Amino acid sequence: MSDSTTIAGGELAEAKEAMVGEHAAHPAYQRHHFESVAQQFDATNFAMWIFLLTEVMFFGGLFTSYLVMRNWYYSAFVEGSHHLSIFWGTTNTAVLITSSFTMAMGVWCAQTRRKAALVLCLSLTFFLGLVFLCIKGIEWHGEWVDQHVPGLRFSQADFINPALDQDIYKEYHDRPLTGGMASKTEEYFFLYFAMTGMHALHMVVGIGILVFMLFRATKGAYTDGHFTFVENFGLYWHFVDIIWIFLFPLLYLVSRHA
Amino acid sequence: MNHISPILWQFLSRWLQHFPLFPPEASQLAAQSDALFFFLVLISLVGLTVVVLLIVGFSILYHRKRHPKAVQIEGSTLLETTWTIIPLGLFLVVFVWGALIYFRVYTPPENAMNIYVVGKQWMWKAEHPGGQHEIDALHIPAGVPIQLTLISQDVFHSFSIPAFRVKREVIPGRYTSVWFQPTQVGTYHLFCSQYCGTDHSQMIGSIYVMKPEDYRAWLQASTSGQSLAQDGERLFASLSCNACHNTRPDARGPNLVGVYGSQLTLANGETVTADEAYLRQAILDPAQHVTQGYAPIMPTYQGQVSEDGVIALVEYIRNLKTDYRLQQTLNTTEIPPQVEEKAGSTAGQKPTPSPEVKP
Amino acid sequence: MSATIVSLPDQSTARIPKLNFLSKENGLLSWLLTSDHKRIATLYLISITFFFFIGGALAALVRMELLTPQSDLMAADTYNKVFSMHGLIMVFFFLVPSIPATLGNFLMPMMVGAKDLALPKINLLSWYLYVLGGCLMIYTMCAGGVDTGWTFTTPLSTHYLNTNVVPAVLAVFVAGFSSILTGLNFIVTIHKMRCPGMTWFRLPLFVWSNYAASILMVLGTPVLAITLVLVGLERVVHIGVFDPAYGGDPLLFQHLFWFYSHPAVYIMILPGFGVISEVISTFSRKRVFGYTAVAFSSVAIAVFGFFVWAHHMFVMGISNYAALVFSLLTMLVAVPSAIKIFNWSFTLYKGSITFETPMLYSLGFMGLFTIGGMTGVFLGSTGTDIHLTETYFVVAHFHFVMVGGMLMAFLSGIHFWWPKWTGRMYPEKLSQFAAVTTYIGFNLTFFPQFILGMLGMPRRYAAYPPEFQVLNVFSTAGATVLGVGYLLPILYLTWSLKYGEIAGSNPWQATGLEWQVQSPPLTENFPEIPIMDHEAYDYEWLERQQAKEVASVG
Amino acid sequence: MADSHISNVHSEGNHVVSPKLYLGIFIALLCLTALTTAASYVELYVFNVVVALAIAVIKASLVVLFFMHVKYSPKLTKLTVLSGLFIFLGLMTLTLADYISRAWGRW
Repeated sequence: MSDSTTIAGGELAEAKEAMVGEHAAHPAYQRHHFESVAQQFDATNFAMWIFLLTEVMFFGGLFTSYLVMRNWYYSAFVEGSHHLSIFWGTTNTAVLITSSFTMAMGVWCAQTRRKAALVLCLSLTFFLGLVFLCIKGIEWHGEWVDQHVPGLRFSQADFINPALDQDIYKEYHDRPLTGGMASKTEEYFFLYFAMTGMHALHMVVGIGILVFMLFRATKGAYTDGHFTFVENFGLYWHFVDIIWIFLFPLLYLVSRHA
Repeated sequence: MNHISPILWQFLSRWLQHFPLFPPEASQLAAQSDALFFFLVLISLVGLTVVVLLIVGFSILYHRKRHPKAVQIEGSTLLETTWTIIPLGLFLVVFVWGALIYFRVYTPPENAMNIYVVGKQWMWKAEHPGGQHEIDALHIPAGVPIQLTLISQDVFHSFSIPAFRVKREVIPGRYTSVWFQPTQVGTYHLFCSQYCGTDHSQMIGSIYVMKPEDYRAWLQASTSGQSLAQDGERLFASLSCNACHNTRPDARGPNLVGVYGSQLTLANGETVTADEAYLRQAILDPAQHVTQGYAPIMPTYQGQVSEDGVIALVEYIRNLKTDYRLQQTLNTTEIPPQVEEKAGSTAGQKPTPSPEVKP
Repeated sequence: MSATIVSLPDQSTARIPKLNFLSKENGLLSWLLTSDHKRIATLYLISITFFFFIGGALAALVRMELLTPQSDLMAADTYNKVFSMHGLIMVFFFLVPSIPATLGNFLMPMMVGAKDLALPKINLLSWYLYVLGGCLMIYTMCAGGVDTGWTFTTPLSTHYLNTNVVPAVLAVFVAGFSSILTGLNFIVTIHKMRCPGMTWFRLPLFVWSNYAASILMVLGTPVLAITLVLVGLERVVHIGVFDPAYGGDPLLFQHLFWFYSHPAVYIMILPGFGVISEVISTFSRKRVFGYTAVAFSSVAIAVFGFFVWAHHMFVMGISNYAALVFSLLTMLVAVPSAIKIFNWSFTLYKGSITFETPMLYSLGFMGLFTIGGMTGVFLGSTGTDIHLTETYFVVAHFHFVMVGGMLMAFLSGIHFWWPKWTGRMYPEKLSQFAAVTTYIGFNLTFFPQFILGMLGMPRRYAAYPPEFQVLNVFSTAGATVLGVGYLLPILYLTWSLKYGEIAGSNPWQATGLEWQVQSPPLTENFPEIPIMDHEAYDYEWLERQQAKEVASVG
Repeated sequence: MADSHISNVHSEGNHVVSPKLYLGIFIALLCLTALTTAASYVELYVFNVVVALAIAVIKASLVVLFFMHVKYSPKLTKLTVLSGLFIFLGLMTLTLADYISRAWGRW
């Protein structure tokens, strides 16, 4: 592979060293029950992947519900989604992709032992994560103002009489929904909030861990050859990105012309 | 001892008097279902016997005292294939046999007599086409195929008649159906078998299978004065459905005469059969069920008509075979002429609450 | 030839090794902060036993209420709470974690030749989550209980009940994560922590079956988690996807719930299969007949097990075509279980069989599981399912599988590895008596329920028509015997902690790696990482090994 | 048999992907985001959904393969990803199969 090099860093060398004999000096970060650093890396990396599998299934339940409900209440889902802002959605997607990129770069910095760059990358990722959440907050606030928060503050007025919201009406010319169907838009917004909320919760957890990592990285952790934690956190962060990559078209885009 | 002895006494006397080991077979399907059941019992017994014989036999033959040194055996592809193929074959037979019965139970014949059942916490309400209502009881004639159209007003219930070997979940928001043909006159248990809250175990009743002539007599004795379809007609008029659904050429709604059972093309291009489930949906959620060529102007009746009311409307539409004006007396098959007369004479009055029939 | 294989060291000179995982550190904190898999397994064993006896007490209440046709011992709503709590506690706090979290935790690293599980801290976290979930469950119970049944059927659970649904849902949610973490840890350990020479086909079958169960835990449980989150949300904000009154579909809940809860029964039973394989092999001194078939049948169950869930919904108004597909797949998943039963039976062939307590439990398991499995086919076949589902036939079926199968296997395993765990033997005669008592009590309790089910008695009934009383009285009488059968082990096992005979490292002369180290083992399991140079269940290797030792000592 | 043990050390999990490639993928992802948003403004009838999901799948694959290093990971990781996908699709298709086939008959 031309675009990637096999590991050059010291990790392998140290791992081999650890293999030499039972009593060879282990690196400080090697946990006692592992035979070698490589085994430790492999095991924790694999564990992270298995954890991501559970996350796939966790969101899988939500996606299945969304699919079933969308088929049942097609027009409610279409007009409900017209009230989301494609501008903010696209911006947020770009923000999250950028944060994924900075995270990937962070892993590279850790692998190649660049402390300052690692701190920069992690800070950028942290910052972009916050930006994502802020934008999400702006959108949620908009929904609160428009009375589109299911269960807490919801009104079907916009769907029974779409002309009420002139901006959206001009763009989509939504037909009024009859009472039965208009009430189902609440179903759409319930799933919207459940899905984006679960996603945001994962972001919040991720940002929390990022703070912890930043704190440790400034003290020189992860750039001593032991980058497993950064690598595994990277997997988590990219996974959260992937969920959004699917949420974005499903919630914002696919209904534009329907 | 005081409180133990009554229990003991109760126990002994019950044992002596009444100790069933097998439920009565009181419907056509029961025998078919039981045939499969006994086939399964048979293969289970054979399987169990084989396993027990192997275990006991080997335990005796190869007990450490008799056989101190084990002989190591890897396995045997032949044997293992045998006990993969044989169970698989048997299970596939069971699958096909079971599927045949399943389809039979849930495919009502065309000529079945339809009775509506509403389940609610914690009672069953049956509505006969002739307008007879009963609570926690169901009177039916023997030898006639009977279809039940079931719906729940609140939570999941399950309509279970062990003697007929049939059971169907009663779901809120959707009609389900099941059918059977009782063969033996008698009284049988009706259970709610899906856990539905506090008084789940009180949601039981009786199925009275009667001779057809007894059934006719019962129908007469317990009539409420109007048939279910007439209830529906009343409701149809009071909700002003006929303002749009009429036979005039400029009617805003489709003509409902003969609509039941026909193929409809909807505004979105779909083709559907207008069965009970469709009619119910079309009343409660008209926006999704607009017939092609009509404007989606019908308001929803969700929350305005009870499930009982919807059933009456559906039954009315089901029986609309001629023009509305001619629909003075309804030709519901099971109502003897004098009942219809009586019903006709009360038409036009406010619907009186129908006396519920308690067995 | 003697009728036992037990070989204990000379009791006058034998001592429990001074240095072992139990004695290494003292004090409560050394237990609460431990990352030793054996100590965590011990913590799990204690907490699971605690919940088993709560669940058991609730079961006793259920049986007592059913002694008479009227609901006279308790009112209907109390009865509903009692059986709901019984189900919730037994399923989520006993059956699911039972074998994996106790025996699995204790044995897995030793069986693959590792010092610990791959993620020891996660393992401890898993126990804390279990305890947290357990506390929530206890809170639910103290706050007045919950009466949804363990299945949380919507819209009943989301709309119509005023009991503590949200705490119960939370408890199961948290316990679910505990189970996910255990499964995750096992998968990683089995893949990445095997000692040199330990190839996949040298693994003990206990490892294989736990591996299969772990896959189910990891992939199934999250779906339950999100489903319960949605149920909780629906209760709180009164809008959601499951209640038809709000526009949802209750069948969607059934789909998502059973997507976990059907594989969950395999999560419960598969580790039991593993125990049976070990025990049958050891007490017939013979390798398991058709090792590969038994190993792969576990994996086959795990894979097919995911795609049969809708057989719980045959009468619920799913499409008839879907019912067909799911019924067919159910028939397929029944086959691997049949393979296992026959392979175990043939393991006895030309063996050299003895009947110590673990073996008695295992043979009991085989008989009961055959009945439990076959009655599963009654329910998997769409035609008979219509009549039998939602009746006591179902109750009897899953108790045959779960109690007759899983619990028998659990007790078998506990007796089998007790000497390894504690270094002391349990009293043999008494425990054989307990095993036989359990067997008799079990059959008396649950066999009449098959007949009750065929007669049509629905499950979850506080009161029932009087003609069912005789069979119910039989069942309750059997439950009393069964109760004795379960109380005995807890008494004599506790007794044996102090007074049991010293077991030595390999009282059964079994071949597993765990038997080649001292009992109780060291914290690090092995003085040095072993090298696996023989197949699993190689009794000839063991004999050579022992001969070598005798020669070197001599 | 020490082979399996040694192979752990030669684990392929530690590939260093060059920043250039990361940058390339990043730009590709941004372009695809722009593309999917643009495509949603064009009337494509049923293909709006198809295009949107296809682009999402491509983006996700890029992230999984490169950002998450699956392209350079051992078979086990690839298998893990695929098995997750398989079970997820199983949940989805079999559930939907029920919903769709309900319309086939009167049940």
